[in-house]
Amino acid sequence: MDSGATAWILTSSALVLLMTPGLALFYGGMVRGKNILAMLLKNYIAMGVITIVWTLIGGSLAFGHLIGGSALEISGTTILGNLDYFGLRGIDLPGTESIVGGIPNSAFMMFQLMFAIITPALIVGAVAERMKFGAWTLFIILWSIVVYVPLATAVWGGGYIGENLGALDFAGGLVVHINAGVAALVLAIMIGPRLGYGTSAIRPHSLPLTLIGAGLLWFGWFGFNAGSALAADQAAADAFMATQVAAGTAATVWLLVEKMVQGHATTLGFASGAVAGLVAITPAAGFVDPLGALVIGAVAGVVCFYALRLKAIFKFDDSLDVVAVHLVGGIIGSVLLGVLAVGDVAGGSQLVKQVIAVVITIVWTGALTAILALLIDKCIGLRVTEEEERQGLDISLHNEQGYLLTE
Amino acid sequence: MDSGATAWILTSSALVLLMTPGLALFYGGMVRGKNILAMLLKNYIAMGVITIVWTLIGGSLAFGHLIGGSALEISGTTILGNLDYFGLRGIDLPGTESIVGGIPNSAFMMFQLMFAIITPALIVGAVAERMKFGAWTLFIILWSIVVYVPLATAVWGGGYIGENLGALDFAGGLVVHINAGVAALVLAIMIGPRLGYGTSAIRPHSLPLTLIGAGLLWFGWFGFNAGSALAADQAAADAFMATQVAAGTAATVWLLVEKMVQGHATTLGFASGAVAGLVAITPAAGFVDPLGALVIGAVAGVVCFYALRLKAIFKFDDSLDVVAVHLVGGIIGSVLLGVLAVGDVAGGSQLVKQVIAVVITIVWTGALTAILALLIDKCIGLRVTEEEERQGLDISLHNEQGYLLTE
Amino acid sequence: MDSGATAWILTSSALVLLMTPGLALFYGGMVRGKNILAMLLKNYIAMGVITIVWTLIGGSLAFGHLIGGSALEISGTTILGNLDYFGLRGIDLPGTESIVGGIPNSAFMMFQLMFAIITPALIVGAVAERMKFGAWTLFIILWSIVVYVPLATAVWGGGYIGENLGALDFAGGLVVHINAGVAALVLAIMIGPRLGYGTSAIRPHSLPLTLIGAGLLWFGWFGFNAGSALAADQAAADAFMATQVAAGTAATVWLLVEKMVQGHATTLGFASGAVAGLVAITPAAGFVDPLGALVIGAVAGVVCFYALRLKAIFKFDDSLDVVAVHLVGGIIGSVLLGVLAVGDVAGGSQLVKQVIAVVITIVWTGALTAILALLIDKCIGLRVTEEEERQGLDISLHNEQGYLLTE
Amino acid sequence: MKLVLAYVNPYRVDDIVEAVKNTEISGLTVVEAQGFGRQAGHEEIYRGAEYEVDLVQKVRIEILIDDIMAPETMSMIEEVVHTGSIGDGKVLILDVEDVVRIRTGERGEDAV
Amino acid sequence: MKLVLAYVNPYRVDDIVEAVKNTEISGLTVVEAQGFGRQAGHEEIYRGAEYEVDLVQKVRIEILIDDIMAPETMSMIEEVVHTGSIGDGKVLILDVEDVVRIRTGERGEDAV
Amino acid sequence: MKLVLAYVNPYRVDDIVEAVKNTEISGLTVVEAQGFGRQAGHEEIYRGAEYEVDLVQKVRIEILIDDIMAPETMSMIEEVVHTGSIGDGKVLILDVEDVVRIRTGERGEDAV
Ligand SMILES: Nc1ncnc2c1ncn2[C@@H]1O[C@H](COP(=O)(O)OP(=O)(O)O)[C@@H](O)[C@H]1O
Ligand SMILES: Nc1ncnc2c1ncn2[C@@H]1O[C@H](COP(=O)(O)OP(=O)(O)O)[C@@H](O)[C@H]1O
Ligand SMILES: Nc1ncnc2c1ncn2[C@@H]1O[C@H](COP(=O)(O)OP(=O)(O)O)[C@@H](O)[C@H]1O
Repeated sequence: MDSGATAWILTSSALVLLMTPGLALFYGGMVRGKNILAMLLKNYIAMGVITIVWTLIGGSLAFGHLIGGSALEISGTTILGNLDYFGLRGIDLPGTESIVGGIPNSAFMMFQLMFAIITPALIVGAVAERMKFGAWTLFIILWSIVVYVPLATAVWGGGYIGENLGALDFAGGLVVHINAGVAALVLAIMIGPRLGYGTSAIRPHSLPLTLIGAGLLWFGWFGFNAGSALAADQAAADAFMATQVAAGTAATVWLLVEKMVQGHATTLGFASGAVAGLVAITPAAGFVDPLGALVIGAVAGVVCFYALRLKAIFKFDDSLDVVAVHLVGGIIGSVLLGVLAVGDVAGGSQLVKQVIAVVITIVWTGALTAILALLIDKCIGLRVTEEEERQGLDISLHNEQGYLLTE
Repeated sequence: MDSGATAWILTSSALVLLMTPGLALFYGGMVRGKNILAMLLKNYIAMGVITIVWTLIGGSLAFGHLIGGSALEISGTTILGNLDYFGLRGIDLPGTESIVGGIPNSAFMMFQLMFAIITPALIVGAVAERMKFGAWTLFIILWSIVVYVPLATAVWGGGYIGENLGALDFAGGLVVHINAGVAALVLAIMIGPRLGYGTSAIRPHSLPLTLIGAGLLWFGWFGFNAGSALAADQAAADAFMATQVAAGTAATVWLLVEKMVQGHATTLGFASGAVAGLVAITPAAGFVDPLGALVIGAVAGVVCFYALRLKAIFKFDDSLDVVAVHLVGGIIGSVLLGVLAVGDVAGGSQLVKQVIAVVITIVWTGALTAILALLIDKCIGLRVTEEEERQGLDISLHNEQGYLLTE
Repeated sequence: MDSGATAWILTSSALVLLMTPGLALFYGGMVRGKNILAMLLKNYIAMGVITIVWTLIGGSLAFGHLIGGSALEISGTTILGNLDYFGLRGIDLPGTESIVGGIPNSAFMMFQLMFAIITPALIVGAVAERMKFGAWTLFIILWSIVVYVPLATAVWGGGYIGENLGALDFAGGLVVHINAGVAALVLAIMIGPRLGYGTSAIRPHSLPLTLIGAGLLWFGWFGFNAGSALAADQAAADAFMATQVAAGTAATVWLLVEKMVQGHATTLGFASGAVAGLVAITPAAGFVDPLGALVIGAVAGVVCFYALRLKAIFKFDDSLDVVAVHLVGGIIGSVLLGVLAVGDVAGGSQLVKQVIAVVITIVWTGALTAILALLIDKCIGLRVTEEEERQGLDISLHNEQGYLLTE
Repeated sequence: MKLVLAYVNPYRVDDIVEAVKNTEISGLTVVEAQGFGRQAGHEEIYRGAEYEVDLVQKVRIEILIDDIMAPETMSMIEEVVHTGSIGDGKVLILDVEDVVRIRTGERGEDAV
Repeated sequence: MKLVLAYVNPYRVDDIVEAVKNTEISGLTVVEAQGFGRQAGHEEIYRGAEYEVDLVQKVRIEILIDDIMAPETMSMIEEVVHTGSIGDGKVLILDVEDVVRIRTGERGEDAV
Repeated sequence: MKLVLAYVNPYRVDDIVEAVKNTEISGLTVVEAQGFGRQAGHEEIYRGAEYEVDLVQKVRIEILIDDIMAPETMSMIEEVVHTGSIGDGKVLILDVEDVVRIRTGERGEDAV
């Protein structure tokens, strides 16, 4: 047991857990005041139900085969783990294998759980201000089992993408960001635009909340990326450095572009740029040097900014721009790492592998998310009524009010 | 010296410190806007005065005997430590004993200080919106010396409950939550209900604040529970896992019950459930496996929800439900651990020991808190005037206003 | 490689990064609602541009000579590092020297970067509600290269103050707080007071924001100070303890003085006192015992409180009191450590060295900041127009609104 | 029709709504306000800087009512709110020339 | 001159502003408000404690207008806002005795 | 009695309160508002989406005054607030039929 590594992974797990409240605030500030609580709860609920799902079956399904015993394989390719560790019971008993040398399996499982929590939470930006709470909760439970877990196995659990194809994903470009971004795109299209979208001014009700959220996200992201080294060593420190450089660069570049194109540098622009940079560096954090990170950050700052226009062009209401930031940002990082990686992983064919991995992820998630959403829509409906949407989801769904300042 | 363990305890200490601001926001969002600052300050002040009290005498009184020298004993039972380490001076000098192998005594003392800070802060929810600031400050200073310190010695300092009785309290079910919960009950009864309690709608003024607070609490609680392993090892990772599982489960279960009983799942419900789960798992975090944690979380989610009704039944105004969440939650965890503990500590008689420990804590804290509160009430009065209460404590006590948005 | 030390430095780096959002909120709550976003962004932007500056040249200039190769020297005194590590490339390659034994150079560089970020951010309190965004951004870029980096080398990079003079600065009394405080004083004088300063009531628009910020600052400061031990050992634990004791004491003492002098203890007073204590203990955290920290905290609580009056006496509008808190607080700690240090560094002549170091810092920063500010003022102007100032900087500079609560 | 306008302390809102429910008054509208009057302002001190704060948190309550009930509505508010201390506030009556209920299109007294 | 006063649902503001832009009306002022009327209040439950919440979020829109245009302004709002459901709100007309435009010093109808 | 109503820029509140203190006016009430008028709205862009923002932050100030002092109160506000730039705002006078001071029960002019 390496106590330093264990300390760092526990710390990182806590940091990644904090990202979900951070995300909730980041998103929450951007919706109208009448929907703030509904937005917060659709994020927080992931900390509830995904914890249960992961503990009962998700963790074991995704990584059970790394602890001991067999996996579901198709012609030699690992597809899914086993259910031997139902309830995460006995994962560190004598006789089990250590998934990562030096740290307890329970630490690894908790670190991974935090990723499983935030990924569906990321999606909710696309359906802000109009999705039912029950439908959302059901969706993320099913999605995390059907879409997320198999992808995690494929990339990090010795499955096709990571092992057979040999694509790289340091901290979740494929598993987290492209995955969430594609699901967001599908949901946004299927649920349709908000009432008044495109005609009336639907503006952020509290950018200070969004900025608090951005700060917590940035902070937590060090756990996300540097924690993904799964040790407290040179690799962790380098991933930390790449993360900071990409975030700072993307935020700055976004502001510059904004200033040039629109005339004003904005607070929301800084926050958006920072997150775009953090997303883009995620798959690459362990593979690039600081100048590589700077390039990835700069590209993310420009490209994600312009990607905001996609939703106007293709006429879908991805309300809080999950596609432009997470899907596009995730692709940027996953692909550029094929070009910019240094050391062992540098090499001509890596780029091709990365592109293939991105395509697989998009197809996988796109198809399954659509089916899931369709099913849920048929059974219980995805969307609130017009009346509920107008009144605001806080009162109509949760019977609460965000702010009461009379007394 | 184990640098990994030291890193983790320092990190955990910082995390637990953050819980007090987190608690302040959690509570602060639930009061009316005119009392927000008074609520924040009544929490923050604990970070001030308890730090001084603990540094000067509290730390030495509670644990001085573990560093070196003798304790106050009654017929062989350790009652209290010594004052040899006044000002926490010399606690790591050559010749002192190490309280916990591998980490400096100063790290242990700081970790413990953070517990001594948040415990009285928890109480304040019961007297929200009506207690004098000076009386509150005086109360927590005295309470921390008279009630908290001896209990900490009794449970964690080789005293009666931990050593002689053999009851277990991994991270503060007795010392922190039941202790604070009983004090809250006593104070709520003694200070009486708020003006307008039961007749007019006294609603939370900013649930987003409460949710920020809940996020920070959850985050910090990893330090609280996993830090209580006092090392960065398997036990810490397991406690981390139990914490996450119980929190997520309790929050989810609370929402389910709420939905079934009241018709709506609420944001405040999620936050309340999460905290209830965190409270309940606290005494047990190091002793149960994930399924045990899940059971504890589920029980806390249901029972604490129904325990909210106690205050209506018994007609006391425990304004922010410290009793339902901390007293009841703490009892749930402390008792259930007697049933659900795995490994060495499992065994028939443990349940009895746990119940006895709970009863001792309730009697100890109940009696002493009542005396203290009575004394302070006689000397300087516990409660603000009606006029001050109506005007709001922010202006009447602190001469400040929480929000000013005209310009 | 010491994995525990590395874990702690990565954690500390993340904690110090979080201080800048914390500071943004701390400051942001104190301005009027129409300037909240402009205040947040002037803090956050440091996380953008300083990251780029430091990565490209700052880090190498400040500490490149400690990794390998030569420094710029004047008659044997190190003045500045080299540019061999442009882009922080190759700082951990075989053949490089380790700056701090046990941790990667990249971890050290990131830890230092976070200090380089927050230092200019501290300054912005002095020019709140009236400085142009472009001018501010340009200012901090230049200031960090011209003023900050050489001072960091002089104190921590084997330069004059630390090595030749032998002055002590554990975590940034000189480099961070006095440095920022002097720059704040110069800028406040040069940019002139806000419209309506002294005549109309310019009050904090959201003290809850300020208190959230204070909480995050306190939390992050453990990384700042205890991280400055650059290891997870006794020294780190002691610095942690000193930090907590000074913060708690200063906050308490500030409230007491406030109560006696002005009649009310305030929330803003607690937050201000805590920060003053944290500032004052910064240079001394590794050198004093808890009682020494208590004295430093108490002195900071009283003296910084009275130092608020300086701006009225000398008639400059240091809007958020950077001078009273950071300049005065930094001097208190830097000087008192000459008296209160225990162990090796205790000794008569240390006080003299400390005073000389303070004077050098004040002169250095004062002169260069004035020149820089003058240059920028001539080229692009420091201050917004009266019309923009009246309208509020959020709309006039950033074309955004902080709060929109109609719907 | 008349518009009865009251400037009162915020913690009175509940009381007034409660009282209104027991009458035939069809509704009311509340607006947050800040008031300055005989009630002494206070001095707030933020970090040593003293500000004379003249504006006190108040609410402005508006009740649309037919001519006949206007005086008793005024008295009702007076009664509910009266404590005798400075800052109790004021009640005004304005004349309303026309009213329409949007939902039904009813006008005049019918729309009240 | 008249002051046309409307209590309507918050999400109507954009519609009204849009409609006003297509007329000769020179401007309007919006104030956040909370209303109580026929629209049923709802019960909110915070941690098990039930509160009858009578006040619903509304806005109060004020349009200063010359005498002739007052009725059509009233109708315009009625038209834009009408859905037929409870809570649509009310429009009132008050008489205004005098007006001055601060910028120019114009008075009366010229200042509208 | 009259109710003098002014829509002005928020940073004018302090000036008006200050000016009122030097007169015999007994008080005033301030309400936050958003205004639309000749003052050009501006375009805000949030993440690339452009919104025409017509509403500008304003305040609405209300002063209850006896008949005689109404015109000079109007002029006083005009004077204090006037800058000559668009957005300075408007002052209106409404007639008030009756007033009561809740604390004392005084009515009419005595209650002002
Ligand atoms: N002349 C006035 N014009 C408008 N509002 C007023 C006026 N005088 C008082 N008010 C409102 O009434 C409130 C209470 O008035 P105040 O003079 O303080 O107490 P009281 O009415 O009990 O004598 C004030 O805060 C203000 O909102
Ligand atoms: N008598 C009244 N005085 C003042 N405002 C009223 C009155 N009646 C209704 N209102 C306002 O109009 C709003 C809508 O009224 P309500 O009776 O609920 O619906 P409707 O007007 O469609 O019948 C209320 O929320 C309130 O703001
Ligand atoms: N017809 C109107 N009805 C109600 N309020 C108005 C009207 N016209 C202007 N206002 C208010 O007066 C403010 C200033 O008006 P505006 O036309 O922009 O400038 P000015 O009065 O200087 O010409 C507006 O923001 C609005 O609050």
